[in-house]
Amino acid sequence: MAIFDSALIQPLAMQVTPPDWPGGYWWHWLFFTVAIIAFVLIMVMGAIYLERRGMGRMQSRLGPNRTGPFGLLQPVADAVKVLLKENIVPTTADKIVHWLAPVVAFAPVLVIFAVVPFQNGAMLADLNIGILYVVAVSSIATVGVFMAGWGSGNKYSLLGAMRNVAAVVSYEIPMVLAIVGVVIVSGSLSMNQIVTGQDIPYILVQPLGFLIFFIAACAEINRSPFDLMEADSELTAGFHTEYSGMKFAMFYLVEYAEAIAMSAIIATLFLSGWRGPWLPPWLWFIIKTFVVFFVMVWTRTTLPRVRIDQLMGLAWKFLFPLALINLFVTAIQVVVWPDISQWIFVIVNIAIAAVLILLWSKFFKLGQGRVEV
Amino acid sequence: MTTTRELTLKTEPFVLNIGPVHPSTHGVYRMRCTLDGEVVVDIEPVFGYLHRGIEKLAEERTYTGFIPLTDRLDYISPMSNNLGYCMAVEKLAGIKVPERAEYIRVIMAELQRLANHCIAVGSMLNDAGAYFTPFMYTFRERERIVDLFDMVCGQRLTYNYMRIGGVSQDIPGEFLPALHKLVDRLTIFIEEYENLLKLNEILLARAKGVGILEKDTAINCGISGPVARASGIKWDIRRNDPYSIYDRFEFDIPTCENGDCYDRYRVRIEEMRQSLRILQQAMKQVPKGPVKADVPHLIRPPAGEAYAHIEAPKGELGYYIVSDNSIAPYRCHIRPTSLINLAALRQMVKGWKVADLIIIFGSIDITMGEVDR
Amino acid sequence: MTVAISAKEIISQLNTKFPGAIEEAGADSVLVKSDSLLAVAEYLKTAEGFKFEYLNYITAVDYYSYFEVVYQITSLESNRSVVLKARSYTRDNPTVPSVTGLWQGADFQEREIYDLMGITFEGHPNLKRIFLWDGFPGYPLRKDFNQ
Amino acid sequence: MEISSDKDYIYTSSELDYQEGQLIEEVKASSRESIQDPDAWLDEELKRNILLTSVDWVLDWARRSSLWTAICFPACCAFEFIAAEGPRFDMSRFGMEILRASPRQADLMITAGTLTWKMAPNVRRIYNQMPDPKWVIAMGACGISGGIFRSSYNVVPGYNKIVPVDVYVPGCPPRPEALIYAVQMLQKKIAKAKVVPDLSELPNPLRKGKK
Repeated sequence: MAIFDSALIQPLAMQVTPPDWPGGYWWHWLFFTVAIIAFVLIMVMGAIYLERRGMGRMQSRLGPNRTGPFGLLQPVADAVKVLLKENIVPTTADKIVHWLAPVVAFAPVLVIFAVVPFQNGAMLADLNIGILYVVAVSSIATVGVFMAGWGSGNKYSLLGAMRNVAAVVSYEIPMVLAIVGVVIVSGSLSMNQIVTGQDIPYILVQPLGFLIFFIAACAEINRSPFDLMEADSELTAGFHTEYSGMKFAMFYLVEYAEAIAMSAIIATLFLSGWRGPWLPPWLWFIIKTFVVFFVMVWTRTTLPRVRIDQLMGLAWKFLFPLALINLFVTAIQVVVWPDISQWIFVIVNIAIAAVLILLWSKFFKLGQGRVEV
Repeated sequence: MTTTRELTLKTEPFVLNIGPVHPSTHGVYRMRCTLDGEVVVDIEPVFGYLHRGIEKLAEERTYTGFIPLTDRLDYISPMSNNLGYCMAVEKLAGIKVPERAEYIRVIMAELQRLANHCIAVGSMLNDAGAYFTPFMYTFRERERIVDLFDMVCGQRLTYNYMRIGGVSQDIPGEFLPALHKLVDRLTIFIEEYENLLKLNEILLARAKGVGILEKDTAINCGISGPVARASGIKWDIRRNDPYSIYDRFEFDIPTCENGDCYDRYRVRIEEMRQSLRILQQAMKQVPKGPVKADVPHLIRPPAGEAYAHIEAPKGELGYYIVSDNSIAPYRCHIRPTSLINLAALRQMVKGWKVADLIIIFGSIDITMGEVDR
Repeated sequence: MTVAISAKEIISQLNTKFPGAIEEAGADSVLVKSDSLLAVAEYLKTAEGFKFEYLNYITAVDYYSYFEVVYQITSLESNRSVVLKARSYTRDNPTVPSVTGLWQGADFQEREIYDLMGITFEGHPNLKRIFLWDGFPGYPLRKDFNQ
Repeated sequence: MEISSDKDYIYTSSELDYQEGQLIEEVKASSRESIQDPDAWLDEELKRNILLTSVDWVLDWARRSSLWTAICFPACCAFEFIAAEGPRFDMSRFGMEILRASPRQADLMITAGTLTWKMAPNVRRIYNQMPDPKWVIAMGACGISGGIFRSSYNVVPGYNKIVPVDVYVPGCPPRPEALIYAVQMLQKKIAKAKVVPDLSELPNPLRKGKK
């Protein structure tokens, strides 16, 4: 088999420039692995704090403020408590699947951060197919969710897991199409190069792509209004109904880590990542990530949940055609006028986005009333 | 020719138990749902998890001593329960209520209607999946109404305010100014609650055309209150069988045509406005005078039977009391609005999805205390 | 104003239509023999001039010597109401015909009466205990119920 | 999909009803005595003034700072509980705004409302489904003794017949302030709990036959 020929693999691997760290890759990997795990855990705590305080404010109450200064230690207390709770495995559960599910769900979320640039070149692996890797890896978490739903032996869990799989399969397509728009404009799949290419944040160059990606990302990671898989008022706790203690903590972590990961990717792809004046790059990156996350919190407190068939309809009838048109328009722009200043495209694309959304919402209604199955 | 129905997979229905402890069953209601995937094939309601035997307890208490128990029937609107019961006993014993007491009663009943509809609207939106936010908003205003009740009787939830032949004590001097302020304030907030749904595409998609209750079915099932009026039945006991002093006030009876969740919501919002109208008229006209007729503590109504019904916030609330000229009712039957309103639930949810089942159930607005008694 | 029809107004019509069905005509209620209750109720529900299509409530009272089941029905068009009553004179297995076929809303209420009062409704599609559980001893709303 | 009405599902409804009835009778027969508070020893421990280790302190702090409530609100008191969660009284300050619909993830059961015998097996089941450590606040007169409905044929005289109760809140229903006070009392109680066992209490493999 030619594909396993080392001569073919070698040049591919060599494209990744070795960091000029003492010891080469090993120190680099070790440092970033530790850094990413710490970063994710701290960011998740920050996200939980932000969500609970922000949500409290939006619901005209205060939110946690008694634990530590300004309630800052609330996520810590939650984490310590949840980790030390009793671990219950239901008798009807498929034990192995039940045990493995949180791990399978948790690992890919951490792995996503391997290609997210915190600073120019500061990432675990500057893959030249970075964004493709993100898309591929982020879907694996769904397997964990489905394992959880199946392995719990609970009907609520199963329903939640089925909903999640359906949502992820549908929303992957508009999401990837939206990414392709960005890739066409930047001319690279590498996350770092996408950032370095963003003299104008791509949210302006690709406004429609941004909206589609944001909606699809919300659906993929089950943020409201697409939080069907753990729909509080319908399925008690959805796929993790039967999970307690540490395993529940992992799912809780996954939920927020996924949100953070998606926020980071949105910040990288559309908000020019770590670039920004005055402040150090990594701080810019974190600020942008939290801004995106805050929008997710905002939608969660504001919008009610859609129904499963409306969720599907939105993906296939609204987002998918728009994503295709967006891709088409972007491709034409890049191919026909490669040398024109991007600021012209900014205006044109925003106009196109506004027209398309208005036009499409005339054709498309969220399916009021009964949808025949 | 093969239809799509024949081509689809043969699936087995499964039974999902919703309740008795479930976030959106409004207490301890339980449904044994037969589901085909996400679609509800059939439901079998199971009651009785809050059956406290209030009708039996009535037979071992004095007429006055039963009033506290009526508070705990429909615990969202205890004032209305008080009113209905006192009216039944007054009808049985032929007691004339003083003018001032009638006005106070009407004010309390209408405030209670506002408080109840606040919760009904909020919890329906909560069932739709808006993570607690609308509920918190409506609760904020309910607190202000509860403050007024607190002012007149010193209780926040179970008021026990009305007495046979009047009310337990006169309203304090600062009540009417406070009421005036509240009415002004609520006018603004009712607008806000309406806009919560009116301008939200997702909620429209979830509520419009969902859970349609036909007019004929509604009449046949004995549905009353806002649910019936949303189906186009122009039937309001305040107008069709005026009790107390409701014939002196000007108000409209809002009705809708479609009988879906959205209409039930709209009728409730409109009823809140009409309640404010009644309050505005009533608080200007409150006369001076006694607030309680001269009734002995242990009344012995003449042997006989009486049925008095009022338009409680949830519908027709009636008390059928049989007296044998002793100090305790011989039999006291409560017409349970919530239980009878549930009679049509099975028809309303058949063929809808689980998510719709929850919102349809929420839109009927029941209290388990009244269903089970 | 909902006018309670005095029994005299309809008693003559009912007597000609269903001879012998009326046991007693009270001041504001009509006491119907339980075996002809269904026919009378159906007539009152559908006949022109009556159209009592709305069932307000069903309840039952234990008078020791007999059980009385009370139906109040209302005509939404003409805004009138009438109270029908039916009695069952046995204590062991009192039986009254079910009106669920006429008014669907009677379903839960009849089950409730069966549960708490122990009156069997013949023809009810799903007559089983509603509030209490299978195997609860006795019927609590009966006057001779002892805890 | 067509489903014939006479199709038997996993159980027919009547079978389910019968089983439920059996279960209720069983629970009713087995809960004549009230269950003692399992943590009654806490007060005695305090009198002896045992120094808490720092691990204990951290764990107790975490546990008392994030009490997640299981949803078990049968009746009236639920609305005072929601009022306590709501904007004015705002229990979210204590980190208690998370209501876990699944008892597997909850720490605290606030039993808001009258408990009937039909509901009793479900409440016990919810309690059993909650992972340790777990606490129960009996809210309202009905939760303490059956309250105004005590003489009824279907009311359990107090939650402590079914589950061990840590804190009782009187009132019918208790005002939200009272509930918040109860939560604070529970937090004080948790603060006293000893999580790490003393070495002498651990089973020693060398000294056989003795604990």
